[in-house]
Amino acid sequence: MSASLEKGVRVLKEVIDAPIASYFSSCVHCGLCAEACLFYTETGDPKYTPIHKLEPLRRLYEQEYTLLGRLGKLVGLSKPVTDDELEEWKELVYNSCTLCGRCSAVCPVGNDIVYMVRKFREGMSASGHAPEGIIGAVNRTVTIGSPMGVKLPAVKAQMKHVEEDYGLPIPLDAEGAEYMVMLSSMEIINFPEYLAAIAKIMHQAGKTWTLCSTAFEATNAGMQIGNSDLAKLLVMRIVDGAEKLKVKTVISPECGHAYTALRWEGANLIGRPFTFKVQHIIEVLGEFQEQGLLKTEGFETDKLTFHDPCQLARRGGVIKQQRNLMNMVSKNFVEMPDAGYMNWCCGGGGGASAIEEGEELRMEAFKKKKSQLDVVKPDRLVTACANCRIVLEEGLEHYQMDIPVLGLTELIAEHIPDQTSEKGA
Amino acid sequence: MNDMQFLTWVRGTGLDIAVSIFVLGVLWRLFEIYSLGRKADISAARSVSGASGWHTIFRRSVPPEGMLKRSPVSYIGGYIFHIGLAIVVFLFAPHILLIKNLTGLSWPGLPSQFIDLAAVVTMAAMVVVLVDRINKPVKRYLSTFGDWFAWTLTFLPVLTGWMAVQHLVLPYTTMLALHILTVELLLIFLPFTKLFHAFTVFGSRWYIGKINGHKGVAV
Amino acid sequence: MPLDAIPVVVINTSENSLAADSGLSGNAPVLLREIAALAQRLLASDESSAIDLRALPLTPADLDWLRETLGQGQVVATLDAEGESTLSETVCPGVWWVTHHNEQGAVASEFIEVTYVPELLKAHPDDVKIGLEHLELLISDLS
Amino acid sequence: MQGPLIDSLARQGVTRRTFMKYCATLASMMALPPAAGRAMAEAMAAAPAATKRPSVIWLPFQECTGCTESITRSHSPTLEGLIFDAISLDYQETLMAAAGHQAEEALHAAMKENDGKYLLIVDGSIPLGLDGAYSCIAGKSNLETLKEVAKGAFAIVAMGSCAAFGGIPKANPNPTGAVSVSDIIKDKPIINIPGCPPIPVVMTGVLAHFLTFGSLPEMDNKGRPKAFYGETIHDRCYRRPFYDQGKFAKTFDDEGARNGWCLFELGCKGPVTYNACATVKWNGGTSWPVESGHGCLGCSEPDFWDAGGFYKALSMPADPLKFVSTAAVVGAVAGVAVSFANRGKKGAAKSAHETTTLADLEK
Repeated sequence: MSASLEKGVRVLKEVIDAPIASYFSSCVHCGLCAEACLFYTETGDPKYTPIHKLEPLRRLYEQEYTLLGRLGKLVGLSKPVTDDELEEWKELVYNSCTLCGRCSAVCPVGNDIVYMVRKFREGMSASGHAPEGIIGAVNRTVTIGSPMGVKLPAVKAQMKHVEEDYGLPIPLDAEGAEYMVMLSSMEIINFPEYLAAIAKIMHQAGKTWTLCSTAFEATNAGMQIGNSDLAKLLVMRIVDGAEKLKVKTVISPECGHAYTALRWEGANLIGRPFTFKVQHIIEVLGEFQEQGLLKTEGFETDKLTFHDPCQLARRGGVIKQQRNLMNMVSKNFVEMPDAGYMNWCCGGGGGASAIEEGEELRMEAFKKKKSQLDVVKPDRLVTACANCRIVLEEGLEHYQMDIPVLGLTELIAEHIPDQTSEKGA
Repeated sequence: MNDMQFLTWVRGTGLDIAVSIFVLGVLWRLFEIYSLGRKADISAARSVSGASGWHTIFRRSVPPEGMLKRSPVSYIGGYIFHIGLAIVVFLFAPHILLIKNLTGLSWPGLPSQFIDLAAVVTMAAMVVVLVDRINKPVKRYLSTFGDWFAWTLTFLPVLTGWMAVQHLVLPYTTMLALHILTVELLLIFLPFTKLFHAFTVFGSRWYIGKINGHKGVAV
Repeated sequence: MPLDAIPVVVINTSENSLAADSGLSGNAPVLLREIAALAQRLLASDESSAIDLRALPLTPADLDWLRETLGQGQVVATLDAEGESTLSETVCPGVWWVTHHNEQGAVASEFIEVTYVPELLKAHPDDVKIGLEHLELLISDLS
Repeated sequence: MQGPLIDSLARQGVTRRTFMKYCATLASMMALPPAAGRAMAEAMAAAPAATKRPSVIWLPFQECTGCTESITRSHSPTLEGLIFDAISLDYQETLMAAAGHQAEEALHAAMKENDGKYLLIVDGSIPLGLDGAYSCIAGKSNLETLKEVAKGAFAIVAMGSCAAFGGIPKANPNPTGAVSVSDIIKDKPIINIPGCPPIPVVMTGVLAHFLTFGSLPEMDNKGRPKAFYGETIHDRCYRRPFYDQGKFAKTFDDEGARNGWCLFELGCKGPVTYNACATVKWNGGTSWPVESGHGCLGCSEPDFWDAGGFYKALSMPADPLKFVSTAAVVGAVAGVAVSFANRGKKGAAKSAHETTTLADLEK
């Protein structure tokens, strides 16, 4: 119970760096970032302009780190940041921002707006202005081990199911395995097919792999709320697990933010490079495909389209692999407009899906995805992020669109020939 | 003060002051901004050809897919007035003469009729983007005094320069002095307004390019 | 170095007789109206006046044009006073062209005077007195 | 039109008509309306003669004698010279026959005799560097001499740009620390007659005024007689019409130059220079710089030597990089100072960091 404005300001002073200073000095108020943000395009409300979501941070930067800003604060030209203001900005910084990075992608002066929102959240959370929903998720992740409250027994139950259903072993805490597979709690609860798919794929590729009993949850609510200390704590669990099991590669599950947290923020959070490699499952599949370790049979014939998770594609650089994989198993794969690097967010990333009071806005923003889908009119929608999947399902239901959503890994696994016979051999 | 003394002042003392404040301000601001530093990214980099800070510095000049359609005025108007300003500032013979005087560097200029046209087109584009700023809800919402001020600072030198060349309204000498004065105001305020993006745009683009390049995202 | 090596370019200035190149500024014709106005004033109120040609932006060609246009009247008076001065009436009686040369022969000042008789030509009563004294001296010498 | 001056002129063979002609010309030169010439002639001719000719002391300081040359070239036998005859030039090193102690005696005698009434003419600037040691006369620095002689003067005429504004000795980097008369003397009327050299008739015009009215003529804000410095060279230049029409010579040998077009773009400083060259001309009215095809250097304006180059058009900046290195250093220092302050602040925030726990997320 110690969050305070003072603490928030201090944290912001800590995280403001040269890129932020450069970005604020470069902004010409052209408003192009608004055109890239689905919360603006679907509501038409200018307060959702991405750069505007950073207004308190901008003022704080100027007041603390520029001579003129300090002067302005002294003579009262520039008003200090207040608790009330931050509370008002909560909606802008969390509910209406999924850290999707489209604004950063279009800014003509090159401002990485998401980079700044991520840092601004440090101050928002430290000053007690993070939304209850995300605080709850963080709480559960830290205390229970996963944002949805999933504990190891639940995982073990899943493992048992899969082993029984598919006849494939699910290794746990196998030291020296090549891959350590992470899960997101959504997959544990809602999409158990994922675990089965991994088992099939790994088996076919002939790779050793394992789950880790102390680090099975990959999602990082600490990063979503914007608190590096807590995010570090969560990353550290995975690092400890991976180092304990001496694995070569940790596979981030079909979850965008888990990937960003582990792949790009992880080493920086713990302050040292990892001793292992981090890959998204799609990257691994891509690699297997390239090396001929992934063999599929048969094709889907209905019309499929692919929703790129922002953190995987735009913010993660994995764009080609999912397309190659889609074409491997589908005869009728059609791209949505803006697909790939400029794909539109599902509207629930960055922790936004955990905010109950943001649901209405989320549904409003989903109209963007709806319009994309309306162009393609797919029979099914494939993605590679469990969170996207949930949000997409909610949205599709809300707009009464009958389009099933499935994970790419499962889709691939479905086309892997039955291996039970081989197992006996 | 008659117009000639005015001219003498603006091209002498006035310009000394303006150029000095400009240089002082630019250095000060650059130090102020970039000395804040940043932490090195120690996550394992994924290198991809074409993804780097330098690539982005150039690539960001081109609108991303689909954006041109969403905000044509910003892009087309922006292109025209930026390029127009560059033409008028750097390819007008008297300006080249001035640069040659200062630095010894010289290059061929464009015919004055062309510069004249460029100035008119530039001003027209600037008026269009101003109207756009007034009309578009987002732009109006984002606009502060600084935006109107910066627009005025940029517009006046073009207007006065063009009027001086065209011998409009005021005698050449007075108009020329006003032209130099407005350029001086521009120089003085550039480091302290959003116009400073003329410098930081390269830093900002480089940073975002560097951050994305680290992840193997070519932007 | 032989002098032949120096390129000599002959420029025939007489060919440049177009109005734009003749050195005319266009300010001279305007003066005619002013002179006319001054002449009217002389008739109406007996007031003499003068125009200082040096105080006006006139090129040498303008002056030539004006001199030629006003023409030469019947009277020309010359005054020998530390350099020659000429006071000549133009074809318009009452309009005088007054040129003061210095001892080097250069024009020191130049006026157009609009008057019946230029002041400078009239003898001053004091000088007339001196002249009278001189006359009396001459007469007394006769006896 | 009776009076001692006209009588004394008459004795020297100058007729009334000659004097009237001179006054008409003088009026024209002083940009006075023609009618003023006659009025001036009458007033000057009728001026009551002092029982004694007014005493004038001429002190030369850091100068090139160009000013004296200018005056003396026209001294005799012109009418300006006649005006000079109306004064008693009691001390002028270049012209006087006396030398050494005799000269000094003449100076002190004149000062004593005419205390509070003599007119002091100064040409040359006054060096302040090394306690004035750069220029000394009779063992005294110019500074000392000026202060001493100025004390008893009725008024001071600063003759030439050096005395009026510091002139060439003051040009960058001003090694002698040269200053003008008005920089030193604050309690006497000073009339500046700048020019390098000044026009002789300006000198005589001022003297004529002094003789006629016993006072100094009306001056502008730079202490120059308005009659001669009231308008710019440009205002009264016979090439002005070409300027107004936008016809400029671009080089000294192009067609524009041959046609006598405006020399503005070749660096003519006429538009910003107040002087009477365009009307009075030089060398007995023979010609003047612009008429000879060269732009005005602006020699009668303060700091003309450092105004950015004689051949640089007025539309070109004079010397914008003058303080650039200083500004760059100041900017860099300010920037570095701010950087240190910022890094300190950031460091302090960092070291004050308390690791957030779950409880810290709530207020």
